[in-house]
Amino acid sequence: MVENARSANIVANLVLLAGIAYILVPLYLALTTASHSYPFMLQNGLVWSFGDQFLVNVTRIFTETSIPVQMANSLVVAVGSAAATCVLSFLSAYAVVYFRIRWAGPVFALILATVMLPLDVRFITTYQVASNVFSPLNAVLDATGLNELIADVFGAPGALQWSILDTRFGLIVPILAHGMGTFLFRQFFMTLPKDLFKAARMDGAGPIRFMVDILLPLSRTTFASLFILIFLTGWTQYLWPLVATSTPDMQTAIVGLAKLVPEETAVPDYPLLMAGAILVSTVPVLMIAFMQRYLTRGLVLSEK
Amino acid sequence: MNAINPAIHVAAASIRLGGVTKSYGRLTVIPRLDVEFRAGEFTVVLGPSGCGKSTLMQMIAGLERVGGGRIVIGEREVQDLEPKERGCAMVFQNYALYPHMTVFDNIAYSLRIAGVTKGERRTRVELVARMLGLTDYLGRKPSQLSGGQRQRVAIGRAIVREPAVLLFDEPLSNLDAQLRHDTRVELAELHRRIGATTVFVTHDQVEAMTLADRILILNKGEIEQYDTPKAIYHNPASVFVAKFIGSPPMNILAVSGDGSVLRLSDGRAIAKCGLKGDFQLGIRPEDVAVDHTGAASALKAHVRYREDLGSHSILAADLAGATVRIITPFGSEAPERSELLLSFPLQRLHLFDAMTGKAIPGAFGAATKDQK
Amino acid sequence: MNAINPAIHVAAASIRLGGVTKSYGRLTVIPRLDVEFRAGEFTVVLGPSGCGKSTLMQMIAGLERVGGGRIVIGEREVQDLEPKERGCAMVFQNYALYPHMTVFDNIAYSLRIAGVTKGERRTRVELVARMLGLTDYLGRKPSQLSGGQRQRVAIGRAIVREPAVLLFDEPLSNLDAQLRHDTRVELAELHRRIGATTVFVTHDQVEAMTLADRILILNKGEIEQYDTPKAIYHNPASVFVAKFIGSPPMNILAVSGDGSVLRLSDGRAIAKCGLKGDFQLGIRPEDVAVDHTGAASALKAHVRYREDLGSHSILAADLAGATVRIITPFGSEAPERSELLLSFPLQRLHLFDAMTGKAIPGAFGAATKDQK
Amino acid sequence: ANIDFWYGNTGAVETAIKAQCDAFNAAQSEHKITCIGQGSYEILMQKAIASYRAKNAPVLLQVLDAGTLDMMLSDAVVPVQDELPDVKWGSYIAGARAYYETSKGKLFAQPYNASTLLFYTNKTELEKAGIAKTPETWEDVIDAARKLKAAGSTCPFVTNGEPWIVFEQFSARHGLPIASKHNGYDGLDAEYVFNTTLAAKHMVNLAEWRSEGLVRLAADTKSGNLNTAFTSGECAMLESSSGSYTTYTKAFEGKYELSVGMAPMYKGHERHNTFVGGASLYIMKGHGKEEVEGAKAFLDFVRRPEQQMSFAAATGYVPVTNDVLDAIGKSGESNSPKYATAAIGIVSMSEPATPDTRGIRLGAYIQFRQIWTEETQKAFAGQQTMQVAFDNAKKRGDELLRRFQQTYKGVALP
Amino acid sequence: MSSESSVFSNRWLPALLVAPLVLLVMLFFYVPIFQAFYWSFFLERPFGGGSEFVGWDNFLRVFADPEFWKASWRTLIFMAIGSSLSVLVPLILAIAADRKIRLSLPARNVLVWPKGIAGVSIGLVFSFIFNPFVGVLAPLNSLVPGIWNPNFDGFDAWVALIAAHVWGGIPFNFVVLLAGLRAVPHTIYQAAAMDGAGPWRRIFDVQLPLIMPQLFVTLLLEFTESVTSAFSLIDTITKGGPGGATTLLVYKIFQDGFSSYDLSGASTQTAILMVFVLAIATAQFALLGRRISYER
Ligand SMILES: Nc1ncnc2c1ncn2[C@@H]1O[C@H](COP(=O)(O)OP(=O)(O)OP(=O)(O)O)[C@@H](O)[C@H]1O
Ligand SMILES: Nc1ncnc2c1ncn2[C@@H]1O[C@H](COP(=O)(O)OP(=O)(O)OP(=O)(O)O)[C@@H](O)[C@H]1O
Ligand SMILES: O=P(O)(O)OC[C@H](O)CO
Ligand SMILES: [Mg+2]
Ligand SMILES: [Mg+2]
Repeated sequence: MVENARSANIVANLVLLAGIAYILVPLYLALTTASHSYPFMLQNGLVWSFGDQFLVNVTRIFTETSIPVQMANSLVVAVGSAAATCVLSFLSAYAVVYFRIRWAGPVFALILATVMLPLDVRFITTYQVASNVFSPLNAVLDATGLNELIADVFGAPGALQWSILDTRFGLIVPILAHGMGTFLFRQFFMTLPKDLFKAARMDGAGPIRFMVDILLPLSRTTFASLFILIFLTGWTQYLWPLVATSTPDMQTAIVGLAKLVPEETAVPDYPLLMAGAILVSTVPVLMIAFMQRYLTRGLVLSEK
Repeated sequence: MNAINPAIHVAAASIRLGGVTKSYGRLTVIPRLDVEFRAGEFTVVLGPSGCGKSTLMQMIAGLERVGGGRIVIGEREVQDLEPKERGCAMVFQNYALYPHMTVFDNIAYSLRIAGVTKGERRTRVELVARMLGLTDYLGRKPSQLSGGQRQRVAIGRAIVREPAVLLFDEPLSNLDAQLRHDTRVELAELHRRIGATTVFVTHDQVEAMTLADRILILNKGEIEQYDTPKAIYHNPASVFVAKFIGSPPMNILAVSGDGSVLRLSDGRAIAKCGLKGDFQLGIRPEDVAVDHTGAASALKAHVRYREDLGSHSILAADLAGATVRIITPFGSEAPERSELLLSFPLQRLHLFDAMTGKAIPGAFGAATKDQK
Repeated sequence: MNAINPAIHVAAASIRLGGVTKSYGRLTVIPRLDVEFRAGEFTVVLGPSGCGKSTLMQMIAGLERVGGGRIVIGEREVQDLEPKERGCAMVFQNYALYPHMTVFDNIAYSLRIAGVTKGERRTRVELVARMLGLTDYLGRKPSQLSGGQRQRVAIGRAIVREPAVLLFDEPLSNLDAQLRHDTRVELAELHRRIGATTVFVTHDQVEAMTLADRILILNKGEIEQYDTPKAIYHNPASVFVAKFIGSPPMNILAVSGDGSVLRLSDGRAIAKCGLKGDFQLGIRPEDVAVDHTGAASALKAHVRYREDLGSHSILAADLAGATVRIITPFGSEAPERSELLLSFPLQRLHLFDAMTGKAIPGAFGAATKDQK
Repeated sequence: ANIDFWYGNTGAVETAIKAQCDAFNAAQSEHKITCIGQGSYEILMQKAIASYRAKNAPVLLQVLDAGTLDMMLSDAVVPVQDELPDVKWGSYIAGARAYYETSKGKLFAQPYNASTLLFYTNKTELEKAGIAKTPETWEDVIDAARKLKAAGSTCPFVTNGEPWIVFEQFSARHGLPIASKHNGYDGLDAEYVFNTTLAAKHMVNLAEWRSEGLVRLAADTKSGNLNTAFTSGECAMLESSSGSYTTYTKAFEGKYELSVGMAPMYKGHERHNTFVGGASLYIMKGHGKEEVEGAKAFLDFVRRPEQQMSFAAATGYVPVTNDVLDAIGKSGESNSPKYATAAIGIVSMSEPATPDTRGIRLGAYIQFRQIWTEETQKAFAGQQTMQVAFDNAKKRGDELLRRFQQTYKGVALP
Repeated sequence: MSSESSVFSNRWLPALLVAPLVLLVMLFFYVPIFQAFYWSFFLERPFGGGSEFVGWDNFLRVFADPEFWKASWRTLIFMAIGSSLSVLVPLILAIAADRKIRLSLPARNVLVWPKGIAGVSIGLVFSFIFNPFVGVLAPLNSLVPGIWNPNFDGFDAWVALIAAHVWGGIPFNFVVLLAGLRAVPHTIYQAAAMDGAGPWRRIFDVQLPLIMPQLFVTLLLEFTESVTSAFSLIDTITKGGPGGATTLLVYKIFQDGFSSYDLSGASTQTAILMVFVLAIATAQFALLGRRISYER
């Protein structure tokens, strides 16, 4: 950094080496394990050398488990939630930043508060909502006595029913109820020169044109980093898809992977599990390795 | 750089502000402004930071609502119109180009919004580009342009709509000295050719002096002086203006008049004058003469330091407790920390009221001291 | 602002660089530099952006390792020492104050590291603070200070250790014009009192001219000229230096000599000279004389435009296809777009080699044209 | 009609269930069943709750044994015996019925995948250590363990310490009450009593034997896993589900000889029946007649002897109607290893019953199992004595029961 | 951005633009939270059909339950140890990676990978690695039998859990902290070097004070997140065991709600957890937030 303090550089190198090892050793062991057969693993345990069963294990993942289908689900969920988050966040941040509205502050606070309580804390009651999206409406109808009225008029009380459990849609929407993206876009918009806005107004652009012609193209990198962030969240989440889906064909790969661990009857087939874990992690890890720039930008921006 | 061709010439319109006021919350930025920018003139607005220059521009442009009063452009009252309906164009300090659009698209954007056909758009953008020497850069993004080129794109974007009024908010402050100089010359040329009524905000005196038909000097939202550069330089209406223009600024000395002469605080007589009372006496550094003849009227001063700038030197001398700066022409030199005899030519003196700082015209005889 | 008291005076040390080189990867920033900054002198390093000024400073300070060669400060060879062992102090462009420490702590930090006792620390910081007029601000954080105050804290931090060498890397470039002027004067004063060998990097000519005992002009890591300000202004060693110093810069015209006169590209004779071949002829804008007498040697030129700066005007005239800028003294005026007769006083002319750009001394008789 | 059936099993059992569903759909065209695995009994139950509240529950639901009371009180299911009054429910062996019927003898759910606890030994290893006869009592087991240890075995007997193995089935076959009111059959105001019975003593013994090196917890073994510890030959004896039988025979093939018997008793105690384990099927309310018909048809289908036989053969679960046993007898394969546990399992479940060995009808029982496991694990780890663990478990369990009672205030036990 | 000149003044358009997100946030964030609080005052039967208002009963019961306190205590300990380690480890790595050394670039890439690896996968890998019989520490057991057994020894289970937690938490905190370090102007380091501060001293005198904002943010998020993010790790590595040693509050809520159908109890604990998380966040803001914002 400043002067070439050898000792400091050596220590720094050692620290990084240890850090890289800390990250890589588990991954490496997962790889070696995945390359052995189950009986071999039972006899030898964890080994540092590679075997020749990797393809076999991967093939087993494809033939014996639902993970391939589930990876498709994960992809749908990850892409879906990332895309939807991008759109919703962009729109709401735009509204909050570029309009003179008195409620902008409160609404933004309302949205941002979602960062504080992750889905994992509220999953039980979220599950109830997901099992009937209209339940709050029904409750309101009941509470206000409107339902009696409806019952009088239509002969039956209004009890709308729409469950999104065990659907990909149901896996996506609760993730969307999150303020991170709005925050990211808002931060980004605030860094844009105000003169850009003024120039566009001078050029005659109204709110929609400004949004589409100027803001949207300029937000590309923010879109990219938010997309990656939410994609990773969507891909790696566990608790919600665990409870919100029932059929293996609806579950995400992460849930499918966890399900490969037998309840209690045998030593888990670690080679198979590791092959699965590797397979399931390839998509996001490749994404990170190639788009790390955007991810870091996303992670950083989100904090400032 | 000299790529300007006569091509666009607009029908300039005057801008009249009548009783315009503006406050932000409790902060009054513009108490009340009445001013007319004449059609086709180049007006430079000058004033310290925060005095309301940008606010003024934005009210004219329609980016900021007026607190009260009327703005008339040409014959139309515009204060309630949208920016795009006012026939103004604006060039921003950092250009505010659309970074994701090519030069062509940047210039064409307002036409696109206005629904101008593609072919027509192309024609007009190309015309402007030729005029500004941007033809070769139409396909580039702003990030691939130099500061000066960006500047010209910003101007192109403004003039492509053939606005009756061109507004510039410190458009040169981001350029380096050389480029600034060149662009300044270009702007003057451009204005001559297009003829749009131009209002130009700057901090830079050289720009103000060289570009303006008239200079409007603002101080806390109020007009200090509105006149030609020459008049502003040579007949400042107030101490504020006198000290604001000129580098180094005008020397101001506290004097008192006894009805026949003005005296410095140490009692020495500095100039003949029939007025009585306390005044501020101003003289520009280049007007103070170093007396080599030893005339009786010359005043002795102690040289504090000297800065040699090659082309000329600046002497700082103590005179009755105040520092007087003197520009000595190239070649003449006074050793540092020496004594000097200074003379103050009567026709170069300015007298200001000690309290209000307002100029007292004709204090030394002639009503104006305009040089030729 | 004039809060400087004589209090600290250090034993200045000379800095000698012998064959110093520096590359970043494949980019050679300093090919080979031999220079001596004399003890107690104030040297300004001037040069275009990227020429290696900061690199030079950092090598002296020990923040950057030399690629090769030796650096001797006083009697010690320091190129392999840690920064703190070199006895240098540095003031950075953005001051680089510790934002989380108070002014006191900022100044005291180096003493704390050096293990100076608390009481001693307090004494010395207070001394420095008094010297720089910072006594009232010792408890503040840098963010609560104005630009000029921060500047002084940075200086205070540098001098509290009583360094034999003071290094400044563009310390004034963040200040506004007024403050810059004041700080410049203060710095000159400060140097006079402390006496540390000072190396000062700047882009600003006025600073260079007014502050320096000597100016070192760097171009691509090599010395273009190293001399007093006066010599640099009046005897530039090359076209590079000539065009680098002066505002507007020296006019440079392509001429060819036939053994008796130098001729412009259009064949007109401009000066007598016994040299043959192609040259570049230089003359400063203030040295071009507007001839009103109609002397035969005068050359006719077409005025392109004129900029009136109040104190003086700059005329730009076409002469044999080149633009010649002329500073006309206050009062004289030529109408724009008119013809002018220009005369080029022989003793004010500079001749440079057409290829190398190096000055050809004595081309017009006298070896130097130093003015008095 | 199109009907849904939710189940919780995974692995081989899931495969067998799916096969049954396919067979059902293939066998008739009137109904179409969709069988949906929920991954585990617990999650299945939670989802059933939510979906029932949201009024889109499946018509057929598999619920584990320990969830029986919750279902009975839920008011969300129709007793199978009410829906299918004509079925000869009496042909279900008593041990399998008792768990799922009301105190008045009405069957609420149709037993489906039934298991019970059995005792397995590695006969080869035992003989090597000079033990000729398969132990039948705990005293025998410990004697054998001592001999095995002397012969160099590091793990004579292994257990995973799960409550249904070492505690519930132990209490049942020794005729010990787990809670008052006949394990809750007679009222929601039952209290746990197991901490005062032989069950507590048994756990103390296990802990002691463990420190003596005669008993190992699965977590102490090389694989850390109950079945592998046995199949690898590391451990010589264990109590385990009848459903594990096929796993063992396959693993032992050619290496060791397996013996299977009823779980050991303490000397001097009369043997009673073991509980039925596994899960049973419920018909949920809120469905149209058509769908209920479909559900009934599926229940009829899986009750058929040949279906039960193939399911038992594929999974090791025990067939639980007498006619199936007859059918196995007639099939000529009654000695086939795939039915080995069927016979012995049914014998075990058919030992004389008492009011305390019908089953467990206690609220929040799954949570109680967790508490029980937690407390005893602490005891095994030496953080407290086993008796304290039991007392704690009782105390915490009683709190659960009271809470449960409060939740169902005013609801009568069917 | 409140200035008139840089905003539009339409009224309905912005409402229309935020509506979709606000609706989702209401439905899937505020309604569930409201529901949790609502249920915590009722005694709910799992299958519905009976719901009795019990006032503060549920809270009293939860507060009287020693298991709740143990789980809360474990949560606190996990927060303290897990969070500080998952900030400290990335901090050390970031300080190292901030130096211009060869490993810095690869490290910056590799250290972000875990972000893409799900808690479940991490849990599986670590449960295998920490398996006492076949894992990396198995040799320890052959030296001193039984010394390492996370299936049995609560302490070992914690070690495994925290190692996995820190592993998964590295990317985010590393990136944020590194960004903070890189934002410190180079000249400040140079100034410190001129003042005589060596690399070690600079860490404490300059770097750490200057990345306080980032440290604060990472700690804040770690604290709030460690409450929940451990779920998938616990579920795959320890299942809350051994002997409940790793049953943190979230896991207990999951168990109570999902295996005991105790909706009221689980909701009550959820409500308490929410208040707790918010309290922690607020306290952090109050204690740390104000002190760390200085402009550069
Ligand atoms: N949106 C706003 N809200 C509140 N105060 C404002 C706003 N815009 C400007 N001001 C204040 O109004 C005054 C005038 O601002 P304005 O931008 O017009 O100054 P200026 O003359 O352009 O200054 P500068 O030379 O620094 O650009 C300043 O005191 C400024 O702080
Ligand atoms: N750490 C570095 N790595 C690579 N190249 C560098 C580094 N530091 C400086 N350079 C290059 O070395 C050259 C000289 O840089 P230096 O900072 O000394 O210029 P300078 O004269 O101070 O310029 P300026 O006036 O813009 O500050 C430049 O081309 C610069 O890009
Ligand atoms: O593993 P199973 O299906 O035999 O069931 C065993 C216990 O009864 C589960 O509660
Ligand atoms: Mg402004
Ligand atoms: Mg530099």
